[in-house]
Amino acid sequence: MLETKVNSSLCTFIGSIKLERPTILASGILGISLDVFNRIYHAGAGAVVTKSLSKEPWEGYANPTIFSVKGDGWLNAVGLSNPGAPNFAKMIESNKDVPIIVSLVGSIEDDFEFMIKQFENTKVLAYELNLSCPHVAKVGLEVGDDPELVKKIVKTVKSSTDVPVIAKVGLGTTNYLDTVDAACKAGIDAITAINTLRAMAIDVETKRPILSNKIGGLSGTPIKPIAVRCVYEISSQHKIPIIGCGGISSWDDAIEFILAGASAIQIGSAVGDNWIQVFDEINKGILQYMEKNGFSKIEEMVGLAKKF
Amino acid sequence: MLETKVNSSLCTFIGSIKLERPTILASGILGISLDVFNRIYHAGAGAVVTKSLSKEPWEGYANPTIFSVKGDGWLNAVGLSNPGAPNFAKMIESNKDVPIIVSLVGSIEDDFEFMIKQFENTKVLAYELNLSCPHVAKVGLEVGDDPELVKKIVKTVKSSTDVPVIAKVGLGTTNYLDTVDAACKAGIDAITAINTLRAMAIDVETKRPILSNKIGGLSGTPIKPIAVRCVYEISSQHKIPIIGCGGISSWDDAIEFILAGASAIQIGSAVGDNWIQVFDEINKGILQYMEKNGFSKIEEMVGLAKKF
Amino acid sequence: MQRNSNHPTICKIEKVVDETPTVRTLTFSDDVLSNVLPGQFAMVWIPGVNELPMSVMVSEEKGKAAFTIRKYGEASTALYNVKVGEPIGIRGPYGNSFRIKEGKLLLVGGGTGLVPLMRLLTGIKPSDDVTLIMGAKTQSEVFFEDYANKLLDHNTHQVIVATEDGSYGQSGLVTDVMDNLCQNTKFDAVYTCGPELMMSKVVKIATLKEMFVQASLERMMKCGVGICGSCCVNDDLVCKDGTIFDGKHLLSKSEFGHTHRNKAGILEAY
Amino acid sequence: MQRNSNHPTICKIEKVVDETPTVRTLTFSDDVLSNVLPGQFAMVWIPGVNELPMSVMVSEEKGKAAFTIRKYGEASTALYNVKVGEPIGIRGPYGNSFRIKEGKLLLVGGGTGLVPLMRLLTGIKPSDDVTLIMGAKTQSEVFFEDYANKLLDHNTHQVIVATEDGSYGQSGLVTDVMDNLCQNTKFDAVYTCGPELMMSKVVKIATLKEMFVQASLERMMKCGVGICGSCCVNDDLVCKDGTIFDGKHLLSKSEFGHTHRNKAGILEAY
Ligand SMILES: Cc1cc2nc3c(=O)[nH]c(=O)nc-3n(C[C@H](O)[C@H](O)[C@H](O)COP(=O)(O)OP(=O)(O)OC[C@H]3O[C@@H](n4cnc5c(N)ncnc54)[C@H](O)[C@@H]3O)c2cc1C
Ligand SMILES: Cc1cc2nc3c(=O)[nH]c(=O)nc-3n(C[C@H](O)[C@H](O)[C@H](O)COP(=O)(O)OP(=O)(O)OC[C@H]3O[C@@H](n4cnc5c(N)ncnc54)[C@H](O)[C@@H]3O)c2cc1C
Ligand SMILES: Cc1cc2nc3c(=O)[nH]c(=O)nc-3n(C[C@H](O)[C@H](O)[C@H](O)COP(=O)(O)O)c2cc1C
Ligand SMILES: Cc1cc2nc3c(=O)[nH]c(=O)nc-3n(C[C@H](O)[C@H](O)[C@H](O)COP(=O)(O)O)c2cc1C
Ligand code: FES
Ligand code: FES
Repeated sequence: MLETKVNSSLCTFIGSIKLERPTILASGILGISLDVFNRIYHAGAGAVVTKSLSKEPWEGYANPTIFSVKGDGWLNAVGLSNPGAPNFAKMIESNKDVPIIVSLVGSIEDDFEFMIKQFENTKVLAYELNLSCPHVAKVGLEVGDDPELVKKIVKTVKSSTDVPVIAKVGLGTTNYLDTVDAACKAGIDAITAINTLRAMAIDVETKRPILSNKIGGLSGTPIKPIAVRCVYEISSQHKIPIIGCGGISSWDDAIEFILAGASAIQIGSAVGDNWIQVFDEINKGILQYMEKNGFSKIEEMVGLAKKF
Repeated sequence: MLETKVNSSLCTFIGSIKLERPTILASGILGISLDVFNRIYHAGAGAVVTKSLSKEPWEGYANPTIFSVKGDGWLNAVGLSNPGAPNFAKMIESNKDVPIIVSLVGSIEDDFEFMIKQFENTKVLAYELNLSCPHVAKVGLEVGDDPELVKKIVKTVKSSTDVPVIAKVGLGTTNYLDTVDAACKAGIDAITAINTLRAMAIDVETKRPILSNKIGGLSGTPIKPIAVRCVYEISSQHKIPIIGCGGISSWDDAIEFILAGASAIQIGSAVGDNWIQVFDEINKGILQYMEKNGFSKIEEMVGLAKKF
Repeated sequence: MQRNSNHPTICKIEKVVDETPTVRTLTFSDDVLSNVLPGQFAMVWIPGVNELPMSVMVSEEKGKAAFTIRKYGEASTALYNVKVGEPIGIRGPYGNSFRIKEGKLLLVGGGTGLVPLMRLLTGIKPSDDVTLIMGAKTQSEVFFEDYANKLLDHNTHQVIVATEDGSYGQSGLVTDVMDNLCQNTKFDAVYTCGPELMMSKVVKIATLKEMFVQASLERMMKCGVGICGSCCVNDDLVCKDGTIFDGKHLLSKSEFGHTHRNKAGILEAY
Repeated sequence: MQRNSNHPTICKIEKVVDETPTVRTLTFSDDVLSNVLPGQFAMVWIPGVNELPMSVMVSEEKGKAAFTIRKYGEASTALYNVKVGEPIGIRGPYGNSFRIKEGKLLLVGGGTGLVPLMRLLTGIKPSDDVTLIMGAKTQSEVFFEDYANKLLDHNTHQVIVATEDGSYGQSGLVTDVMDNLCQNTKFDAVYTCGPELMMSKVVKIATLKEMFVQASLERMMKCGVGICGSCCVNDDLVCKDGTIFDGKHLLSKSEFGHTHRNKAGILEAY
């Protein structure tokens, strides 16, 4: 067993959600199979987030759906392909060990209510509402950009389940802080920030947009400074627990988010660059940093940069 | 003389503004001295944009104001330090050769009107209204985020001068396309997209935000796919000429923006990485690409990616 | 333009060769892909259509590589139809490669599954004794027979063709041929690529006879780099952990030879 | 954490030495800065206060470097007051370096302008005949005299101190001393760093006598890498084209010795 897996210093709380380790697999990354979740959990992740699930199965967009861009970034428009919440719930029914956060995507309250029902008999650590996917019509960011709708959805979801509910926000065409505010007022338990940023790449030889959907989401190293800013802004304005996400690929990236105000962090694109040992590497780096700097708990570091 | 300086294939039009070459020095980069403008023009830039000027001189923020981040990005919060429009106008009075675009920053119509008066006797190619600096209160993005105010400012400016006026937009807390729309309706001549993106970096050893202003703007390679997307979106919705800006460091980056819909491009951070020969290198690369692909004019390439 | 192995690089098709009425080989110049390890694949972008995983085929010319495509659905048919001078985008190479053993080697391939086996043949020792069993539905769909014989010119070797309808070579499935062969012969290593049900059988036969065996798997792929998860077989990601797996490992996976995932990620039976 | 030369790297101060009542040397471990070229500088972050350009001072210990700071305004005073064990951030090194000639060398420095000259002394040949003129307001502000003599131990050399109030060494300005010296002696090269009016005079004297001369300029700096423009002298960017320039070049610049820019970028007379 990895040394970091049994080290209680790495334990963290996202509100009432307790994690053994602060590193979480982000939604959409390797997130469609229970066997893979098990593997990633045993590789060091404190929890895994599923691919965002919809009511019905979705095929997603044609390829190319993912490729990398200059500056260690990734561009994707997978189109939220997923087996649908009912199929998925069945698949993870047998889960015993893995702390699974179920990501959900929908257009109206009822969608979310329906999906949560599917998981009634399943061990779910938390739900994450995807209010931020930037490249699929009528869901994700188009919902997140409407704080009133967000309020309705969060209220409905909160009254449908006792499991903690996280809202995942991103940067859209309104002020994302209004979305955070709406979610908080409606009783959300935590915020994940941020999702990918709307972006595009054109191939100069063929003169075409490369993604089949033309526009997609930018992730990885390029978005880190923007994500850190968002975590800092949210934590400066709200008392809500935050999960930081965006461009984290090494322990110091993770610490940067924690100092900005995150209680845990999610790792996405870095899995494509560094493979799944990235969880253990980051956990080890965080531990070493804590020892060197005299911290015994993650929460002692959360938001320290706000002092200045 | 550089071969690219006399090649008419590189000539481009931003509406009525004619440039010998499509590569422009972005605002805030080396932009405070006429002698430097001369040097950059002779190094290959088709035009130079001045540092954004305010009514009064501004000292800007304390250092650190600029440094680089992972993924070939730069973070800055210079705080719009500038000598003020009156001083600056005097300094460039003697300009004969250099196509200078004067960047202006202010809070209300009157600010802009006042500043434009200062340049009445100066050779100015165009004005660029900075509606997008993301880290100074009451100007820049805080103006750009208010489409009604933008409309007023553009109307006033357009009635104060016959020189073409460009609006520089960025991503803020409202839909930047509304800002573009407002500017277009008020008679703007062209749009520059985009400015830096609000971002932050925290030093994990000292646990502090590094920029003295804490929050600054991200530029360079990381923001390119986002900037390309904006140019593509604007050119898909408006007939307005566009200047692309954001993360351009090589000829293929420049072509990507042109295919997305830009008639010219601005180069900022790449000057810090590749120094001022970057203009000539990009011009040469564009020329070679045009020859290889059978284009004889820049305008033949503008927006070609929209076909697909 | 600096090459980024995870971003499409444009190549122009330089030669098109019809192997059978449904299979074509497209050749292009690319230093990186000309040097891949046997078994590696690329993600191939057909601009405006789709992007597909394709095993990298050997080209006899230096600095060149190829793809051998069976026209099937929309995407593969579009790739099949790319003309000389037209562009495709490639990224990669991705995946691991065959562990090449020495001695008596058995290769069992079906259809375009022969592609990685051809490159494997370029990596063996002259002292190896090689048997290649290649399968096709019918005579007109047999390809690479001459090419395999040519690659094996300096080896003790036999190339056995099996057609399902018996119109050429031996009649029946490659696995029948293999079963027979293995009654008397113990191979030092078995390599297989082709339809998963075929590979599953090859792996079982070889394992029963205690022979080292490796199979190259195909799954729905989007990223090719271990991000999207679409290619998983139980807890393995075919693009990253494979595409080549040891037989023993595969037999421990409940999904191998039984199910694969569709575009929505739903498990479907073979 | 991978080092990025344009991003602050944190170092802890390991030693503080008072050179004069207003000048201190802070030593720290850093492999990169310990190996800079003579004349190069770093941007030094005093967390919570400011970031300043500082010439990199020699340290006698391997793997170490130093800054020698005169306390002046808020930022330099804060740096001056950094204690042992406290962190500073450094990025760089930036700037070009002195073109080191051979033969009879003259170095003329004032105040902290001596810093790059000290590193220059570590790069000369034992056969060089070196004269160093160092200036200070008064006796108590003289520093690096012993250190310079030590560095020049194996050379034919003289270290001449000039104090403005005549309290130590020769009385007057370094430029007076230089003027006298140059009546009889032709140097193969002259190097100068210090207040710009002093350097302007040194450059003029040397040029008049047709001696090769280089000066290291100081300007308001923000980026250090040729982005912000704040350090310009006519069309030169001191951080990128300099800080070291040939005398001839400098004499062609109307701003050298006359004006510099303030924080708003407005030209001010010296
Ligand atoms: C590692 C690898 C190497 C391959 N090498 C070759 C080769 O050398 N020559 C060759 O002809 N084919 C090869 N294939 C198969 C090829 O990628 C396509 O699956 C096949 O051509 C059919 O695609 P289609 O889109 O035309 O058919 P469709 O009608 O769209 O799909 C038919 C079936 O093909 C599969 N498929 C479709 N898209 C993909 C995808 N993106 N990734 C994986 N499977 C998909 C699915 O099972 C689907 O149900 C390889 C596949 C993999 C995974
Ligand atoms: C390449 C270079 C090397 C230097 N090396 C040394 C050294 O080794 N030791 C040393 O003591 N000083 C050195 N300096 C000077 C130092 O950077 C400061 O300018 C000086 O310490 C005064 O700073 P202050 O902020 O305390 O004073 P302030 O009161 O803030 O400013 C006083 C004056 O200092 C100058 N100044 C302030 N900030 C900056 C800045 N960011 N960049 C440049 N000039 C500035 C301005 O002319 C200003 O008017 C160097 C400067 C440069 C450009
Ligand atoms: C291929 C891919 C698929 C993604 N799918 C989803 C998704 O289904 N739901 C979601 O909330 N976020 C999704 N994301 C966003 C990530 O969860 C994460 O927020 C983003 O990639 C930023 O983190 P990173 O920089 O570590 O990758 C996806 C990202 C990628 C790269
Ligand atoms: C140090 C620095 C200062 C800048 N100052 C200004 C400014 O005064 N006005 C403005 O409109 N944009 C300013 N910008 C933004 C640039 O003009 C440009 O829009 C941005 O950097 C993106 O382009 P790039 O990626 O090529 O740098 C500044 C950027 C940097 C890095
Ligand atoms: S194809 Fe995406 S993980 Fe394998
Ligand atoms: S300090 Fe910024 S250009 Fe020189």
